[in-house]
Amino acid sequence: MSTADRTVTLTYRDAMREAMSEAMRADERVFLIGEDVGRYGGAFGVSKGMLAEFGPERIRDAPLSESAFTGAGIGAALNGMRPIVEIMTVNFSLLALDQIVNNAATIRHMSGGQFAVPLVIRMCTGAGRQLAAQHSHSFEGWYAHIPGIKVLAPATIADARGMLAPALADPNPVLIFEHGSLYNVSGELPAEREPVDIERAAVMHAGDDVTLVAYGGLLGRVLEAAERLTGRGVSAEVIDLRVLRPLDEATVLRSISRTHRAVIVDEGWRSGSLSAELSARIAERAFYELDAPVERVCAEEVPTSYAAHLEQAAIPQADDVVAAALRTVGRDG
Amino acid sequence: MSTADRTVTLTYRDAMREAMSEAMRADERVFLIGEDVGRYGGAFGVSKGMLAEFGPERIRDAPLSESAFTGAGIGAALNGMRPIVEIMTVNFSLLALDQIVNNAATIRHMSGGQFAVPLVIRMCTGAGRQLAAQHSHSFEGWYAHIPGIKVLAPATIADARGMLAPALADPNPVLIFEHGSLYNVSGELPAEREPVDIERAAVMHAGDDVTLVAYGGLLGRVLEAAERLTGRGVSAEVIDLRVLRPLDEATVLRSISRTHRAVIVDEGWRSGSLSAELSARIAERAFYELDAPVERVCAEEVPTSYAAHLEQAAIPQADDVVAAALRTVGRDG
Amino acid sequence: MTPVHPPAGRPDPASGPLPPHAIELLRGMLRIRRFEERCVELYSATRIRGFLHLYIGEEAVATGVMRVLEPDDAVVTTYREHGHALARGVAADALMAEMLGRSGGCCRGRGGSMHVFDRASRFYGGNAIVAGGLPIAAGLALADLMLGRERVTACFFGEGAIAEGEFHESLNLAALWRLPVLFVCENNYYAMGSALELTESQTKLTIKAASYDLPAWSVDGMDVVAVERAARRAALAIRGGEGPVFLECRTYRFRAHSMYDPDLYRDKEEVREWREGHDPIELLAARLRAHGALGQAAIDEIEAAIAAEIEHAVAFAEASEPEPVEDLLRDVYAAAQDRP
Amino acid sequence: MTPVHPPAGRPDPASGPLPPHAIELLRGMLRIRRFEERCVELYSATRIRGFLHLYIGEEAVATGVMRVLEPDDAVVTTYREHGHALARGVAADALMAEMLGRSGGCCRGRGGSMHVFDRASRFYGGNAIVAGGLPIAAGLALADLMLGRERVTACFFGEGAIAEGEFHESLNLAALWRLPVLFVCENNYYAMGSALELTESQTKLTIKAASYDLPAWSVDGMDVVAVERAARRAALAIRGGEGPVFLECRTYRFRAHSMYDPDLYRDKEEVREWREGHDPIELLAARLRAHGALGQAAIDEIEAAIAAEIEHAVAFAEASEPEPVEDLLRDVYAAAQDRP
Ligand SMILES: Cc1ncc(C[n+]2csc(CCOP(=O)(O)OP(=O)(O)O)c2C)c(N)n1
Ligand SMILES: Cc1ncc(C[n+]2csc(CCOP(=O)(O)OP(=O)(O)O)c2C)c(N)n1
Ligand SMILES: [Mg+2]
Ligand SMILES: [Mg+2]
Repeated sequence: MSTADRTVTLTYRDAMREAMSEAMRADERVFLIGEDVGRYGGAFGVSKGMLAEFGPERIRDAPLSESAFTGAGIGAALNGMRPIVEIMTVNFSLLALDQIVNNAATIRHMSGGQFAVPLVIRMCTGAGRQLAAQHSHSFEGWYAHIPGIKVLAPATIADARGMLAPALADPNPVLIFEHGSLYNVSGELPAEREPVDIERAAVMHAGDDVTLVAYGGLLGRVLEAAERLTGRGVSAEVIDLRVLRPLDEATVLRSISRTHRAVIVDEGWRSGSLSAELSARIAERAFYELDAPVERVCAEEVPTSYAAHLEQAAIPQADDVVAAALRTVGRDG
Repeated sequence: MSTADRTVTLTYRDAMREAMSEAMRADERVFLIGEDVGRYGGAFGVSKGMLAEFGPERIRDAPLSESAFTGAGIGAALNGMRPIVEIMTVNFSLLALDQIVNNAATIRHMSGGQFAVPLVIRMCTGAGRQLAAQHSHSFEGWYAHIPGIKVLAPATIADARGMLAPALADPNPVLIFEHGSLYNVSGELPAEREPVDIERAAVMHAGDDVTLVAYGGLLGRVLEAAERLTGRGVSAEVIDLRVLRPLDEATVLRSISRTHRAVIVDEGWRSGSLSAELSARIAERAFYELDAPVERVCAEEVPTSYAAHLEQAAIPQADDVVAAALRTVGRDG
Repeated sequence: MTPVHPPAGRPDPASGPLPPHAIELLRGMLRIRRFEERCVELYSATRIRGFLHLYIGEEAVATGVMRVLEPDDAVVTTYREHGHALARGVAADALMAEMLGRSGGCCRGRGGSMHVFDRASRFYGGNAIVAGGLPIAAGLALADLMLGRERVTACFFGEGAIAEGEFHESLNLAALWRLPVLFVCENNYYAMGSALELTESQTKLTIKAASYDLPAWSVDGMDVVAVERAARRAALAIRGGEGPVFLECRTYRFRAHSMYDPDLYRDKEEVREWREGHDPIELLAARLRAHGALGQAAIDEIEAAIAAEIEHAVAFAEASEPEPVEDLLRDVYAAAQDRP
Repeated sequence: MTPVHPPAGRPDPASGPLPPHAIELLRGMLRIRRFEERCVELYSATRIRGFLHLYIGEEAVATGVMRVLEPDDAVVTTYREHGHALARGVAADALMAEMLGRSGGCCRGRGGSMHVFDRASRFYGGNAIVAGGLPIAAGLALADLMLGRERVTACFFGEGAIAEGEFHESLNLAALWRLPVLFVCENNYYAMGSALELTESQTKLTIKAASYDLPAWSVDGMDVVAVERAARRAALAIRGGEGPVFLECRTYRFRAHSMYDPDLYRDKEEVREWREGHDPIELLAARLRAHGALGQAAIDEIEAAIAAEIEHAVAFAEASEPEPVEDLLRDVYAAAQDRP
């Protein structure tokens, strides 16, 4: 068996860790900074063991100062380093938002192109683990609104392993959103690392009747919905957006030009979530292609409850996706 | 002439000040807190003279600590007061976002309905005055994404005068966005104060061929566009959204059910702006009513330049609205 | 490598006088300890989920401070707040039902372990954003000041919060406007896995706090009597219009940060030393015994009463219905008639 | 009502020795003054728009500090940065063209008065969010530290920034990691209309700064020689690996906060006293004269050279084309080949 055929089994968490370690081995300028990335090993264990290999200078535990250490990442990026900033979760990133929006995203432009900010910011996002209102946000759609930054949402182990390298190679600030429900997911990958792009959405399941669009933590549920739809005679195409900014609308539109129907699935609160932008773009670019209104399956507009049944009732389920898809093809659940 | 017929001429700035002063006279619990609201008279002169009438306890100059004084407003609201927090501009509100999103918006729900946060937060928003990238944001669409808060955008002098009282009477956190270009606009109002609602959008100009939707700082340009469209034989209906959360989609849909065409105008960057949500809703609720794709006229996706010609090229102009409306009726500019 | 944190103070069982209510302090601390030990069981049994942060080891702080508060005073705290809630008077039943996410919970299951609110005891959360409660506390106190009420707002937070900008902004605001806030810093030397020395350039917290020109004291947070004494002095000053006081309570958490934490960043010896030599409950019990004020019968009675209360709470919680899913969207907005 | 701020120090024309380059310091300050006076005219003529924040009165700070920086050092500053830019070596032509929003501007007209950047002189803005530059400065210095370079990052900000959380977080980070940052606080006693006493509970800024366990010094910011001396000492310590230094420069802005500001919150007498008795340019000129080192001819020569440079800058700016509108979207993202 050649190397190219060998596979490894690893978790999303491991994949991310491998990607970081690899990057740090390959480039002295790369370092990781964030709360508890070192001695603790990362709030979600992503950087476990990296302190031992790379030392406290490059696996840099930061105080509880989201704004300062994110800004420090921007400054270090301006000055020759390739920082990976880990903000423990998107919830705390609000405290660093000014640095991201007003500095990371603008310095290139404000300086008339003199400076670049080659920075990666990773954060955990999403609900589903009974962490209640302040710890369950999905604000990646907000970030996708900001010119000057790029936004990635690895939904697969392959992307967890593969997206970091191109993100670090990009001369712009790139945000990577890791859904908290994915870290323990494991799967097989080629042992040989394959390059992935950070430009295009991916068709994860081919189909003809309806296009289901998802990203990040909900991709799994949507693939499950597609299977169930197959059982009901509906052939669903599933697209993993992968890149939330700039959006790869071409891939989505290409699919819809065949299926003529679309369901967009988003864990953000419905009003003003990324699903709205996608829906609007579809309406603008594929209006005459559509045979049914675009459906959106999003979170209910309520702060996330601790109680499991309320939390699950608030976020999209495979059932909801199936029902929406059936509506687009003119059938009731 | 009866009182009811008398009118007064005043600026948007004066109208806002009158509303605040009136509220403070009527209710001891109301106070204003923010940077430079007192001795300076407000960065945009809105509270000029109020310190003399109400004293430094109630016109409370705060240090440059957006997070703390916004949070203090939340705490004071929880404890019997009716604070008006002035965040100088939406740009600086990013520093207070955690307090708004994770406390003001959630405490009602997280506490199982035990507490309420009767708070008003006012801020200046928008571009157009050559203030460059960090001082020209339009993030009201972001705020409109958050369950638990209400979001208002007074575009007229009547609303500048009338919206504050119902906002203060509301037991929820209400955000009021004042577009910086409006403060100097003046107009005539009945001397007798009339109550305004904070629930509904308003039809500002009747028409049959296309519905133009706008809010805040761009309403004027859109009304101008409607006039010009009239000149070109297109009858445009103009809707002032007024309330950005919860959205009054009924008023918009009612209009579209007659016009069958819509143009949404938004000063936010196109991707992920409020215009996307409106477009998505129209597609969902009025899909079979539409005779043309919904058009969006938004800001270009670029940090705002200082140079006037670049800034104006980036934000929606009456010309752009006219062109979009003509496209919806199948005519070229 | 790992920094080692000396235990607070040097306990001496025979030292100093004990207040007449010392046994109540013991009862209060034990009640928190046993409640949380039960929570651990319920977590292992997957009855409680999400994040669970235990206060075990730190009971003296909440117990000592709450003792000096009046019913009208307010409390703001963090995600590690079961101890504060119990000490403040939130019913064990309602608290346990909240931990289980039931309709009988003090927040109807919306908040869970990290977001305990209770109107009756003026308990304003349960804030899970580090330092997020401090501005709220300043605001509660500002309202009291403006309304001429002689109330105190007690605001609890960990030493980790000191690195956040909100700490800084809030202390300045409180000191500048002489707001009646008692800032209680529970210095347990770690913020998750981050030792104080590795996150603060100045580890003497009273020096940092005093730079805002307010009284800043440090107390052995394992000595409930000392905590109560310091808190009483602080509350007195605050009620007298002196403005805010910062009180550092040096303490230690005996358990991991949360149930997810493998606790690999602390020296085992350090943990052992604190647990064995500085348990606030053991320390007080020993002093009571040394004063001849505590026998086995008394201990047994206390333990039995607590056990009964906790079992009642668990039974109450288990029997409580989940909230109906149809009510998912309630309490997002207050209705006009709910106007407070 | 209005607090009155005593001028910094007690100027004595004959006092202390003057460095041999004192005349260069004078020239540097005058150049800033004249440049900005011209900006005021251009603003009145509506050639410059947006916010314009003048440094007039504070010239000694930038002039003194920049003098001690090496070409490899970095500068981070605020929206009130024309003085810093000129003193650091940003060309007057490019700066003036930026003020007019032209393609010949150092930022091609994208930044304007508040966002001056210049790669050649490692000038990293021009940040218009109060305290927003401090974390960036910490990061620039962190990179230097990690890359083993002996560089200093000078970070300028007003005393108003001290109330922001980012000040606190950044000072802690810098002190904790011994980052080579020179924090220069330009204390002009007002943040827009807010006097220092009304916004800080502790108005002795060195006490606040020292609480992060770093050296914190205060200097008369109207005495350019003193500023330079203090900055040199600080830079030396920083290059030696001592970590950050905080330098308060007590100064005053002679003009309103911005062109929009009617300046009604300051005592007229206070303003007059500072302007007439403590103008950094007048003070240095007087000392030079007292030392017999400055005659009218020298002054005339300096003024003429400056006037010529500024008129050249204005002509350059006016002749510079606006950026083509087709280029509106350039430089939102760097392209792969721009990778720094
Ligand atoms: C703003 C923010 N950043 C990070 C976290 C994640 N987090 C939760 S608790 C904690 C440690 C806090 O330590 P400390 O303040 O000392 O309190 P302790 O847990 O020791 O009681 C961290 C980092 C958070 N909740 N909020
Ligand atoms: C975060 C933030 N809040 C408010 C403002 C508006 N603002 C601009 S300058 C200024 C005063 C700053 O004062 P100081 O830091 O003392 O600097 P100075 O202007 O006196 O040089 C304010 C409030 C801002 N730009 N950023
Ligand atoms: Mg701690
Ligand atoms: Mg100042």
